[in-house]
Amino acid sequence: MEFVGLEEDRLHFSWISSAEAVKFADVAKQVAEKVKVLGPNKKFVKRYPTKDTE
Amino acid sequence: MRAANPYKPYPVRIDEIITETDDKLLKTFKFVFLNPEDEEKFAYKSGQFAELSIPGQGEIPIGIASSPTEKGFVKFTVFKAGKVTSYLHSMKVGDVMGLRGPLGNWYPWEILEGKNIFIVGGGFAYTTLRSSIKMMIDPANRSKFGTIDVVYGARTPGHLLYLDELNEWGDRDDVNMHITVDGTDDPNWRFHKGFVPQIADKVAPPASDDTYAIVCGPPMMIKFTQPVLDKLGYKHDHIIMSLENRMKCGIGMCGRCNIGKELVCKDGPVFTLEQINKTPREY
Amino acid sequence: MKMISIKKSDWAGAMEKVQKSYRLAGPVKEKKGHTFRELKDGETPDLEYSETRMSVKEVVLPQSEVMFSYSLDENKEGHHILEEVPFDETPRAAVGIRPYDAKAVEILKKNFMTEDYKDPYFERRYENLTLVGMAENNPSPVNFSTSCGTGPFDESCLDIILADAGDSYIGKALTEKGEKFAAAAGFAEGDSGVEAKLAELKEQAEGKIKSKVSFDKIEKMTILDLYEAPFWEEAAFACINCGTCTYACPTCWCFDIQDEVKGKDGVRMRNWDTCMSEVYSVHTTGHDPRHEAWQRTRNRFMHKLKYYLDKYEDGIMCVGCGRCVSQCPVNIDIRKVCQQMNDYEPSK
Amino acid sequence: MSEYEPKIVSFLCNWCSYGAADLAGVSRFQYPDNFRVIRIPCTGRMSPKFFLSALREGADAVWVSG
Amino acid sequence: MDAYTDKIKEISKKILSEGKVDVVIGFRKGTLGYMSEPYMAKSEKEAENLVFDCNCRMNLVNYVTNRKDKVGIVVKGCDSRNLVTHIIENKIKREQLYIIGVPCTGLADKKALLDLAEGEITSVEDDNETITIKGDGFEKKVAKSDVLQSNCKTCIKRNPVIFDELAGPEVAELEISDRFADVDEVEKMSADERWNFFGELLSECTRCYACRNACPLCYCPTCFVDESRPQWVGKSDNETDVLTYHFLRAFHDAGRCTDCGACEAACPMDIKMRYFTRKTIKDCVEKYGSEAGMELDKRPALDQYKINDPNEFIK
Repeated sequence: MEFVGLEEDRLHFSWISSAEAVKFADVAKQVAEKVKVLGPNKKFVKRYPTKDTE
Repeated sequence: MRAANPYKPYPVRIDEIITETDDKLLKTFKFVFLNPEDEEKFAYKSGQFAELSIPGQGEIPIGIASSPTEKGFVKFTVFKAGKVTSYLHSMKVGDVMGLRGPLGNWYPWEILEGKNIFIVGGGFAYTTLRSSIKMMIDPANRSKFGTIDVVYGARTPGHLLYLDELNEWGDRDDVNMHITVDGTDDPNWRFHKGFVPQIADKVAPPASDDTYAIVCGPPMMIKFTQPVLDKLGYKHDHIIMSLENRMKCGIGMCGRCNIGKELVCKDGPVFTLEQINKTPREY
Repeated sequence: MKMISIKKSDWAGAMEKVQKSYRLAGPVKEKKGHTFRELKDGETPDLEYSETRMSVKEVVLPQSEVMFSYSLDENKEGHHILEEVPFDETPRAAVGIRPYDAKAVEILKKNFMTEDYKDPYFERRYENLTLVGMAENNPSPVNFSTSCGTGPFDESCLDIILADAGDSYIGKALTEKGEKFAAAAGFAEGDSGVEAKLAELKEQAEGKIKSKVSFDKIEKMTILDLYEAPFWEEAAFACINCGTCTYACPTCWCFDIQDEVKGKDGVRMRNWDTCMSEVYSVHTTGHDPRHEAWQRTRNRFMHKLKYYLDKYEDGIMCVGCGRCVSQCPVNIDIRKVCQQMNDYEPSK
Repeated sequence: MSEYEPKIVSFLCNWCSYGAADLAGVSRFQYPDNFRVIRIPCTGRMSPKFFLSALREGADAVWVSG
Repeated sequence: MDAYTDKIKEISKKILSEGKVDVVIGFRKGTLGYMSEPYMAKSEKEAENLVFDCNCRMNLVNYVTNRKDKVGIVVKGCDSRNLVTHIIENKIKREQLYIIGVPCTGLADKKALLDLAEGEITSVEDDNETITIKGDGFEKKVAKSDVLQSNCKTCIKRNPVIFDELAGPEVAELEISDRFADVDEVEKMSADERWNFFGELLSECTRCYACRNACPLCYCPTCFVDESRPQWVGKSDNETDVLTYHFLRAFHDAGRCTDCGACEAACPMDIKMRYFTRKTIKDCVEKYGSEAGMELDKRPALDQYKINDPNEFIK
């Protein structure tokens, strides 16, 4: 995804066990912070047509 | 002034939903037009179909099950199968959607008037046949036709459509109803048991220039009914069939429903066997 | 009929002038050759091209077009009721199309404007459109338009025909629409020599076309004879069932209707479809009358070369532009298939 | 204009992160409220189709957690 | 190349007459000088039509998927690797196949040939070193290396990896110094530059799906673009939908693609969609040390888990 030009921080992966509530809250904070820095996503958001396309 | 947009559906409201079969896969929807004047524009004949149009889902061509003699509503019986029909099955009374039509040709009533009619139907392809019977037995029309014989079959009693009406018609003496099921363990079953072609063989009215057969059902049923009718001496131009193919536009433009040069949506769905014999078997 | 002559150096100016009252579509040079598309303001149709990959079809039948819009929000007035989308009524002109592509528009018209129904989307585009043709002096080797009832200088379906005569374009305004466009563009009046020069160029160009098809015998065979002919599986073996030929074809008109929804707002659109696709004719039950790949290919050729011929009794549904021949990834050649069909002798 | 609050679609494994999220909630841990959680039966069910769909419909980011 | 053609004919006739196979899938001469058409020979007589040259751009493995009969098939190095993948993925059985391997010196780029031509091309001859383009009133000779398809320039396996018989002596493999130069180039760009680069790259895509249908890996019974419940991708020419299609196709082919180039050769708009698949190849090579379809007993890279697989992207 990065390769096609989506910012790296728009996609996150993590491993959290069901016992790791603290880690979950931590990672959630980090993810939210990073995405906030990026600003709203404009790439890959589909623009739906509204009138005859041209 | 441009003619009305043939892609634009009339807005309708679902007025009643009846679950027809035990497996709940078939429901009959009764629609009422939001604008009463649209009902007049939607003047149809038995055998035609319409596109049920659900905004956000798409459209699906379905045979009209109500009869032109029934006023104030139109009815469709829909099998739950694909994207649109599944969504339709989840809709409720009062919901608004669209209805586009009437589309296609109809059973050739111009020719059929004054003739004996033999109707052979199976499974849930029975809807336009229901429309036809209802239309023919209307007091205003019954005298226009000769004998009316009907063979209608389904897999089990639970798969028969319009049970109440079937019983009602069975009690009339101006229609010969022959209802059959492929099999049942119901000891009280009072009608035939056996496949449609076998029953048709037993009860068919004799072939003549004045007798027409209307056949509508699953491909297998049609395949085995045809030799029976052949044996009985029905001519191919006296056997009328209704086909279905994948459709989108319903008005002969989008291309896909062709069988040879005929477009099932516009040149059909009703064809005589004679016509069908001249086209590739692409249905 | 008015003769036209315009210096090549004046072309861009004339187009700029005409854009004040027309929306233009035309050939544009891009990285990988010429394409045919709607022009932006100030863009000039480039007539110095040999072929465009896509055809004028895009102008009368866009690849995707919104038909209706609607709201699924039950709190809004008129929810779940489809409304037509507004259409820009500005006159349009397709400038620099090949004469045989104009014939394709007439073929499309047969499908979209029938006695029973008029497709309003096609109709309004068609009526709004002026077809300004650019004759082809050097037809490509795969061009066989002359045997399809048209040709590189065919005037029959155009409003204006232009031709390259060295340092100027010469031509004729053929219809009222054409004269209007010529006036709006300020084309200079051509002298009496134009007619003769056009005839001369026409003869030269048509002489260069070596490739041809014949369908005289196809006409006489029955649909079933051809349908059941033994060569289809072999002829279609290579076909990978992509949609290249159908999209490039200026006469292929099949389309699909789809709903798209975002949140509570939706549109119903129509998109080009292709008979090569597996989902084109498959029933909901899963039954597909044209299940095998080669059956779909057969349907395409039968439609173009036989069904259409029988239905409208006006030649084949092909204008001989050769796009499908040169773009097919596996080299299935309509000329060869047509020949095979025409040569076929049903054994009876 | 108010401060930008991203919409983050999170695909959480039923057995791991979804449990963790549940536990975090029960334990009253604070974490940002930008997440729209979709529970999947296993991260193995995750498909590229899912996160592309999320982005197409306007999500600002996607978080997959097993 | 004539030698290959003769040998292929000879082998095909032999295996057809001995009943080793029911059909032979190869190429025949096309109607255009620069094209060859995939062809199925069912008899010795039909085998006479078989040819092999630098215009055989399609990957014939595409035509054997799910076949039930015994098939002879002509494969180049890259195609043979797809055949391996097919066998691993149970799309065809090794026992059904009689593989006629072609040690390949590369294919000629269709666009390059057309650019060189001065009119109609009537024939393209290839002696493995030089290509001779003949046409209406012209004849041109060019070094084969100058008109190679781009995937052939970075080919890592010109000789088939599996075969029953070869159509000629093995050729030397290429030495490539900078195999992923094109991908590296893109990786150097910023996110926005990349985004624009790919937007531009796909701007002319008409979604004809020639790339998908030319690809032997794309054998899903129903492609995700055709699914309606749920509908993953819109069907219009919307740019997001076009991008989605190309990205997901690349994901599906990741770890399986052998860079045979059929997709690009098939594209009527000359779109270089191999950027996507080549990125997946590069990642599989660099991260998992795996090339698709090199050995019959090795599953594709993304089809297996190793304890030492890199996972630094997971927190």
